[in-house]
Parts: sequence; structure tokens; C-alpha cells
Amino acid sequence: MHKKALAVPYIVWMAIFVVAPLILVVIYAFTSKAGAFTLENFSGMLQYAGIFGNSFLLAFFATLICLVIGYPLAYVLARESATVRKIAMIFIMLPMWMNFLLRTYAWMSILEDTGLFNRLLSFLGLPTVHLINTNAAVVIGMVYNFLPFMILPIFSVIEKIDRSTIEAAQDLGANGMVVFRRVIFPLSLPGVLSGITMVFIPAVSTFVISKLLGGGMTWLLGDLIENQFLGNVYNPHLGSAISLVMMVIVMVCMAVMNRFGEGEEGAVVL
Amino acid sequence: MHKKALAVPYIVWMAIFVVAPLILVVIYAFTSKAGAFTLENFSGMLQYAGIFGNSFLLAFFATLICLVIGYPLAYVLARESATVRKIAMIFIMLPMWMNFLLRTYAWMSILEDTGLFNRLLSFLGLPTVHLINTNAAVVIGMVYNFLPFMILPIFSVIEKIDRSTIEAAQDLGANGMVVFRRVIFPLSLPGVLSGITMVFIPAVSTFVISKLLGGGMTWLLGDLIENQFLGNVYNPHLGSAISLVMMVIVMVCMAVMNRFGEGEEGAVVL
Amino acid sequence: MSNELIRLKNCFMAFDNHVVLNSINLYIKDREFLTLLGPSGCGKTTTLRIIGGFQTPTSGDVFFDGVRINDVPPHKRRVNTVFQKYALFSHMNVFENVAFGLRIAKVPEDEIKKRVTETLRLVNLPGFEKRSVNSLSGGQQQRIAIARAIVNRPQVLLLDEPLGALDLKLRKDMQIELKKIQQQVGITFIYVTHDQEEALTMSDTIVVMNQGNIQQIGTPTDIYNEPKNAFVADFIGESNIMSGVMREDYVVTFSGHTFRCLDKGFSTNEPVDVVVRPEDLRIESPENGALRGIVESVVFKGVHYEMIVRTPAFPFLVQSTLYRAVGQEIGLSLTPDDIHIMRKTKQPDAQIAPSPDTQAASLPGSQAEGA
Amino acid sequence: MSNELIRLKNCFMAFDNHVVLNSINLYIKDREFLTLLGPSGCGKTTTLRIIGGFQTPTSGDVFFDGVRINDVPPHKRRVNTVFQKYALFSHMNVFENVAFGLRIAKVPEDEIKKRVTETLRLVNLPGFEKRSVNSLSGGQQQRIAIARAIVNRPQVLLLDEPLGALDLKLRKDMQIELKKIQQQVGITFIYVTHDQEEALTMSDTIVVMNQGNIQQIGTPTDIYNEPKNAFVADFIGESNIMSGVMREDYVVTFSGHTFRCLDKGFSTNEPVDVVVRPEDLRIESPENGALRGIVESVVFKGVHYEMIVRTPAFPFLVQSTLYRAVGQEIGLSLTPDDIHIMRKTKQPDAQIAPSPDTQAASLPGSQAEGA
Repeated sequence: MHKKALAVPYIVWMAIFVVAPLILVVIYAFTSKAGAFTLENFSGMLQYAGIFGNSFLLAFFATLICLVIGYPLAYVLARESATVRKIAMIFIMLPMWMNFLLRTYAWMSILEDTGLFNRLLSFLGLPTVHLINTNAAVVIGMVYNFLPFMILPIFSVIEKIDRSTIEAAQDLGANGMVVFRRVIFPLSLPGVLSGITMVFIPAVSTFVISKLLGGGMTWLLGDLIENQFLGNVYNPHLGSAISLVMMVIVMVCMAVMNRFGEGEEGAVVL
Repeated sequence: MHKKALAVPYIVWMAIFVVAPLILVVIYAFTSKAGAFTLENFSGMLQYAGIFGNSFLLAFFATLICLVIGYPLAYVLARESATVRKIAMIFIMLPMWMNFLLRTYAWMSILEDTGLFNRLLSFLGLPTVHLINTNAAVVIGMVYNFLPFMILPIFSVIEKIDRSTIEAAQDLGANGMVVFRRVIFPLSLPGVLSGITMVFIPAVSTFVISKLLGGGMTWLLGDLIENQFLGNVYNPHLGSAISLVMMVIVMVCMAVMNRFGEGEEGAVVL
Repeated sequence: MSNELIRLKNCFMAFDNHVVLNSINLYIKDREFLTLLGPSGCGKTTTLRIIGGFQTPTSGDVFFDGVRINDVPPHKRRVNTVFQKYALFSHMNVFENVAFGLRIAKVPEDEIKKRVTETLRLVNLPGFEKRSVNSLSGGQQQRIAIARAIVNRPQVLLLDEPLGALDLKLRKDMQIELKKIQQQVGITFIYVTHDQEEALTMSDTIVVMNQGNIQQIGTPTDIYNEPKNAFVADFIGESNIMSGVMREDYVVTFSGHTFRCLDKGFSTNEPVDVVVRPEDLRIESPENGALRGIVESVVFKGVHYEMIVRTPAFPFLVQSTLYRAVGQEIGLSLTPDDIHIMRKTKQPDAQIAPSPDTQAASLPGSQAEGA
Repeated sequence: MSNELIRLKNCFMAFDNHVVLNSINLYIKDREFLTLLGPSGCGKTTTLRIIGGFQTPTSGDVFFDGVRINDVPPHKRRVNTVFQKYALFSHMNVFENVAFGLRIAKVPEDEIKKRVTETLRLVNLPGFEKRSVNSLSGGQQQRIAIARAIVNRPQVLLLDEPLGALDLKLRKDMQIELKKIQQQVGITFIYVTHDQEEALTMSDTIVVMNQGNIQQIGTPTDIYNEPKNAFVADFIGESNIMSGVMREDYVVTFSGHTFRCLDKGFSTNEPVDVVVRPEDLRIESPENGALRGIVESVVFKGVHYEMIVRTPAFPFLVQSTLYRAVGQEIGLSLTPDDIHIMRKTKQPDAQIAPSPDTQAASLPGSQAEGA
């Protein structure tokens, strides 16, 4: 009992530590540089509609590709032996140990017009493609950087599905495809939802990737926000407002998706 | 059986996708701008010894503080009801939904000489402190940004400790302190180790935090690397070499720590 | 009263408006083997946890050696527990698990070594000191859990369905061994189980519980031969339980016949429950039996056959070493002391369980589809 | 042979050089209730999984209705399984769980509805359609698992220790109900258990297994009354198992005495195992008994008392409705047909289990410390 009494002020203190900066951001967003209350930071938001649209679209595609690549991988791995799983996990986590800038830069030199990828295409006798400084390159960068966040939650949910549940479905006449569609996939939905969340959120607000791989051609929200804090414009009030709006949109997206996920099986974004 | 046959090329392909950029980084580190093999990128490394030292020191302190704050919180939360746990988790994850730049910027304005923190101190009749643009501010920023990565793994390990194991220890005469020291803490070590890893690695290579909160006074490894890729110097070869050295040092640190963790209980870095 | 060790006085316990223990009163004597017996959810484990100090009763008192211990935390009670799922410390080897309590009590190292070795021998696992607890079989883990508790020489050992996870054969061996250990160390055992055979085999005293109430306290023979109500009779062994009417002292009518019995003190024509044990019904020729019926099913049980004999009023369960074929007409006889009369109690809501007689469902179809 | 449904021929199975099934041969008749009985790790579950198609034997063949089905995957076998831990689909309600197999077979919707409703009535859970499976009790989940399997009208139902997780009382009720369901739907049941009483109660045929070998196949009465070897005798019921010597046909010496028996065909002075069931030993006055001993312990078991009677050569387990006090000297008598003679087999390595006679450990000390 007295343990709880100790815990309460501690939790309150932590809440302040966590929430204070958030409140500050809200205050920033609703004040001018002079410190007076204003809605001006939001009223000018429409001019960034293109950047918002672009950011969400690219993040959406990156998330989708992560899901399409990551789900089968997670599924296959979860059924492997403990040794294979362990080795595969090391591989998947390996890039995370390397500086974010560095691994994105590596992709830059892979995707260049005379880079590794195009050289491979030429070698195979295929026509080369222009990728660097396009949205495609940005999406590839996002997929590479955020894929582990899609694989891990899906993997850990599928891994926990009781083997006998799958055997029961087979026993009742379900072939591989039906077992997957009617049992494994519905049971893995929580992992899919958390994977989508964990990829989509950082993808929406990344700025390094678009700078390096997009060549600054298409501005994304991350670039816009960075410019307000670190760049020449320096307007943290506008930066806060943009961030807030982005947060709200993301939260609405996630809420809608979770609602779908709880409904009929298979009604998820797939 | 035929499922495995399908899985193999898929896994191989994924491995290439994951590993190719890493190999590229290694190649970069060992080549000059002209593309010839060279060790020059490493030979000049000693001049950055101060930056290396500083980075690892700050990351170490940030990790230590995260552990000291995060462990009790994870411990207290894991023993709460499901509802409290859920709410607390939302709070802990909340800052992650907000742009990284934004939340770091918020700390900037909290720690300023005339910021929220000093105003609170004045209000309480205490002398104000100079924090902004010091190493202390950088550490605070790191703690704020990476604390969730410490709490989550510890929380999930403690949550899984069987209630009856703790009751068995009490039953055998252990009071709260002894139960913790002899049972809960040893059983939570895997979570502690993964928490330390997940905080230390990004802390070593962060660059935004030191820029905003450190005011560029002390350069950290992240800043140094960023400067090679995004800054005026633009020397990806040197950047790759620095990153590689950093990675190797981090891996050695983690390996040593894991070795300790597997040894005697309590022999961990604490 | 002289050797009373533990007393529960009006212990009441409720979670979320759900009554778990309904003001139970119970005392436990020093060095006895007492079993709390009942179906899941009857409150037996809660009672054990109150004695162990892991739960505090909502109201009521717990006394140990005459001292009220409601507020004494578990680590200060001279009671040790063997948990249902062993609850061994997976990060320690067998030796450290068993030595845990001794180390906390700051027993000298050589004394610890001596006592752990002795206790491992007592539970038949000598030489297991260095093993990892995760490498042990279920039965071995169980014995380490017992060793870890008794090495501290507690005054009372609490055991929460300790044999539930074991195979039948191993369970029977462990029953004998537990009883032997109790006699050797000479301490009080409080044992929780839902297995009436386990209770009969090991206990000095059985406490039958149902839905938070104590139904009966007594020796195994008391409980089996003189069950206080229909619940106890049913739970403690297979029984034929029928409604009957006490005509007068020593005369009861049930199943359409009137019998002499040994019970008195009921009002005239008082409705009662009548219990007849299946092994007390003797098979006769149809003419000689007090009851007459058709054998409906026969099951071989090893020692005896178990038959359902349908009489016009009631299907009797009969256990006999004699075999009678299905469809045969037989007579059943019983003596006055085979008839157990009980006052009607409000029948506790049974958990939804199959009742063979209400089963009238038809098949979901015949086997028509081809292979 | 005419109604043989399943045949295992020389089925051999090994994992990592560990032999799980040692070339077993077995056939199963249509509509019989066959039980695979044995201790954990004896290969009974592996045998079931081979029939279900979840494992393929390392060598040997499986035939179903005369057709070799080694390579037929589980979803194409006309066999359904009730899994040990139910394995219900937690993301579906009761109706969808039961309807799963029918939906896959593309049965029309109204037919599905009808059959699910009928089957839920058959397992005594009518009206449970909309319930979440997670809200059900263990016994209810068990019955949904059965419903989910039998609704598909398989030719064979495989049951893998389906009652292991239930309370004793519920288990006994479910035993009766399972047998009744089997008779109603009229299909083959292959049942795996380690509980010999369950096996005796329900089975038409029992297959006793140990360490990957079939020890004996027979009806419950065969297995109980004529166990083929000491393992079966010990596993299928409590037994006194002694070493003895066949002097000549119909004459055996054990426990220091020579007895008439009904067995012949052994060589002169061949060492044999002698099994005497505890209920076959009759208590006499010391002068009248063939054996004479001291009552060492008495346990009340409900229907009978269980005593250990120590004779000079052997401690006999005796079950009797007569009570004899500890320390009393009594005689034991037995008739020739109570003596079961078995050829010596290499005794399978027993799991480490307590042997009451080798227990010589002393106490870890007296209860000295203060409260």
C-alpha cells in the first residue's frame, strides 16, 4: 500500500516531464513571435497543402511497400527454427546500428544515374532508370530505414500464434491459403496495425531522406518543419503549428485504421 | 517443404537489400574521393579523439539517467492494473508522435536562461542556472527523446515475471528490498540490457539535439558525421570511416556489457 | 484447543461484489494434515492464500498460535508455501533455489550446505544441486519446490494443488511421498485440492468447501460415510442422490419404495435428500431385490464393474464385482445403514455440466458424405 | 479384417537420434473406441499425430480404408482432431468456430446453421452461438472443440488428452458424455490418455504403450486381468509385482512361499514376474493365511481401505473393505487365479520416481527456531 503512495508523486512528476514540452508546443503554435495569442500560424497553412499531400502520399506508399515486403518475411521467419530466427533478426537489425545519415547516403550512391543499381541493370542488358532525386528514391529510402519497424511487431505476433491453432484449421479442411486467410492473418492484425503505425509516423516527418535522396526537389513536411527550426526561415511558431496539424492528421488516420482493424476480418487497409 | 524452397531466394534477396548498403559504406571508408583504396580516412581519425570521447561520455550519462529514471517507472507500471498501464503507455509514447525537432526545440525554450525552468526556480526563490548550450542540456534532450526506448523493454520483461515467483520469494522470508534485489532485478536483466542498447546507440550518433540544445558549442560525433554528408565539408569517405569506427566501438561496448550481464547477478554496469 | 495452531474467525472475502469466502470459521491443529477440498472457485485457494499472507480478508481475523496475524506480511510468517506451478527461481540452480530462504535467514554457509543436501535427499533428488531448474521434469520441479519450502523448517506448509500438473502415476507416488515427508518432518500441512481421492488418501482432516462456504469438516471416514448434505456426498464419491420423504423416525420413502433407515429427528413427511453409495447396492435376483431394474450400461473399471440400473423411478449407479449383461433384469438390495438421509439444502448452482438425463439431442445427421 | 479402418504398418519415428516410435503395428476397426494409453513420452501422441497427418513417420506406412495416406495432408483426411489445449480460434465466436469446417467444405448457409445448432445441442451447449470463446470455462471450451470436430461428420475423431485440463468431477462427467457422443454419432474414436481409469471406462480397445513400443493391445478386461508384462500390470492398476521362479507347470515360488497357479509352458526354474492385484489378497487370521505379515499403514480410500502389509519377504499392498489397525498381525490368502505370471522383460528405465523402500534420508533437523 505504502508503495503506491510513493509511486503517485513519481508518476505525476514523470507526467509533467513528458507533457510540459507538449504543452509548450501548443502554446508556441498559438502565439506570434511577440508572444501574443494568434491563429495566424494556422491561417497560412493552406499554402502548404501540396507539401502535406505529398508527404502523406509518400509515407503511405512507403508504409504499403514495407507491409508487402515485411509481412511475408515476418511470416516466414516466425516459422523458422530458433537459430535461423536469431540470425535473421541480427541481419534485420544490422542497419539500425549504422548511422541514419550514413545508410541513407549509401542508398544515394546506389540509386545514382551511374550508381550500383543502374550499373547492374546495364550489366543485365536492361535500360537504366533515373531514380535519384525522384519521389521513388525517397520512398526506397523510407522503406529501407523503416522496414525493421514493420517486420518486428508482425513477427512477434505471428511467433506467438499457437501452432495447434493452425493445425486445428488444417485438420478442419483448410489448405495453406485458407489457413492463412482465415486464421493466421486475422490473428496477426494487431502486429500489422502496430507495424503500420511505427512506419507511417516517422515516414511522414522524415527530412534527411528527402534531402539526400530527393535532392530537395520535392519538399516534404519534415523539410518544411526543419526549415522553421534549423533553417534560414527560423519560425518555431509556424513550425509548431505545422507539426500540430500533422500530428492531428496522423492520429485521425491511425484511429480510422484501428477502427477498421477491429471490424470484420480482412477489412484492414490491405 | 516446397514452402521453404520459395522462402530461400526471398531471404537471400532481402539479405542483399539489407547488406548491400553496408558493404558500400565499408567500400567508401576505404577509398579516396578518386575511388582508389586508401587508409587515409582512418589515419586522420586521432584528431577527432576529443569528439569521440565527448560523444561516448554524454551518451553514457544519458543512458545511465534513462536507466535510473526508467527502471523504477517500468517497475511501478508493470505492477499496476491494466487500465493504468495502458494510460501510462499512451503518455510515454505521446512525445514519439511529435516531430523529433519539435520536441527538442521545446526543451530549448524550457532550458533557456529566461526559460520555463529558470522562471520556476526564480518563482521558488532559488538561484537560476545556466543550462542551455551546455552538455547538461544535451544530456537532458537525449534523456527526453530516448527514455521510452529504455522503459518499454524493461517494462515488458518485468510484466512477464510470474507473480507467484515474487510471492514465493516473500514466502521464503524476503522483504520488498530483497525480493527486488534477488529475484526481480536478476530476472529483468535482459530488458535492462536491451534498453541500454536502444538508448546508447542513437544517443551516440544524434546530431539535432546537440545542435539545438548544445548550441554547437561541443561537437558530437553526429554533428561531425552530418557535416561530412550534409554540411559544407562534404566528404562521405571520411564520414563513412568515422561511422565505421563509431559502430565498432559501440559493438565492443555492447558485447562487453552483455558478457557482464550473463555473469554474476548484479554485476551489470549499474 | 490445546494444540490449535491456526484459526480463521468469520473470514469474509469479496472481490468486485463477488463473495469468495462467506464468513468461514476454521481451526487447524498442530501437526495435522488438513485438506481443503472443493471444485474450482469454491474459495479453497483463497483460504490458503489468507493463511500464507498473500491476501487479507475483507473482514474477519486470522490467528496463528493465538496471535492475530491479519497484518503480518508473508515474509514474517512462519509458514511456507508450495505453489501450484512450482514458482521456482529460473535464474538460480537447484542449490540456490533450495538455499534461498536460508540465505535470507543468514544461516551460516556450511549449515546451508548441510541442510540443502539433507533436504534434497529427503525429496529423493540427491546430487541435483548444480542442475538448472529449467532442465528438470515436472515431478522433479515439484520436489524442488517442496524442498525449498521445508528446508526452512516452517511450522506450517501450505500446498496449493501441488500435484495438479503431474501424470496420474507420478501423482499417486507423490501422494505417498508427501504423506511420508509430513510424518518425517512432523509439521502441519494444509493442502488444497479438487481431487477427492487425493484428499481421502492423505488427510487427517478434510474441509469440504463450495461457493465460499464450508460444507463439512471431518476425518476422511466421517466425510465419506456421513456426508452432511447432497453436495458433499456427490463431491466426495460417486453417489445416487434422490429426493425422498421421511415418513416417521427410521422410515423413509424414496424411489417409489419405503425403507427402514437409521435416521430420526425429522418432522413427519419432511422432504429429504437420500444418498446411496453405488458400492452399497447389492445385486440380487429380480425376485429378491428391494428394487428391480434393467441393466442399461456396464463399464469395466478394473477392480469392479460399474452399471447403470434403470428402475421405474431412478437410474441407479451400481458398483459390483459381479458382471451383469446390458438388458438383463436384476434386483438390488440395501440395508438400513446403506441409506444416508440429509436435510434438504438450497442446492448450490452447479456449474454448467452435462446431466445425462436431460440429453435429448439428436445427431447432427448421419454419415453420408463420401471419403 | 472386414471392418478395419486404419492400419499402421512398421511405423518408425525418430527425432535427433531419439527413437519415438519403434516400428509399431496397429489396426483400428471402424466405429470402435480405441485408447492409446501410456506415460508421457511413450509415443502415444506421436501415433495420434501420424494418423491426423501432422507428422509423417520416418519409415513405415499408414493406411486408411486400405489406401496408403502417408503423403495425404491433414486437410484432405476424413479425420478430425480434438486438441489437448482446445486450440479454438480466439478471433471467432462459438458459432464461427463450430462452422469453420463446414464453411471450408462450402456447405450451404442454412445447412450450416442447422448443423451447428444441432451439434451445440449434442454437446449440451445450446444457445452459445454468439458467445466469445474466450469467455467460456475450460469444460465449455472443451465441448466447443468437440463440437467443432464432430460437426464435420468425420469417419474418425482423434482426441489428444482432451480432459487433462479439467477438474476431476468434470472429467468424470465428460468421460460419460464422450462415450455417449461416440455411440450417438457412431464413428471411430482414437483417444490418447495417461489416465488408466479413463482408458478402462471408455474404451472398446486399449493399446498400452511405453517408450515407443506397444506393450499390449486388448479389451479393458483383457488388459486388467491378463496383463502381458510387469509394466502393463503396474500401469493399468495398483499391483504387487515380485520376482518369482516357475518350479514346474502350475507351480510358482515367490515371496518365500510356493503356490499353485494356472500358468504353464515355462521352463523349469525359469525366473518370472509375479503380479498380484491388491484387491485379490484376502485378509484372514494369521493362522489361516498363506502369507503372514504386519499392517504397516492404513489409508481410507472411500470404497475400501488400502493397507501395506509387510511380510518377511515383501511389503504387500492390500485393498479390502475390512479395517485392520496398524501393527496388527494378519494373514493373507490368495487363490491360483489371483496369481498372474509373466515372462521377464528388460525393465524399461523408469522415470526417476520415489521408491518408498529406498528412502533412508534423515530429517534436515528438528524444529528448533522460535516463531
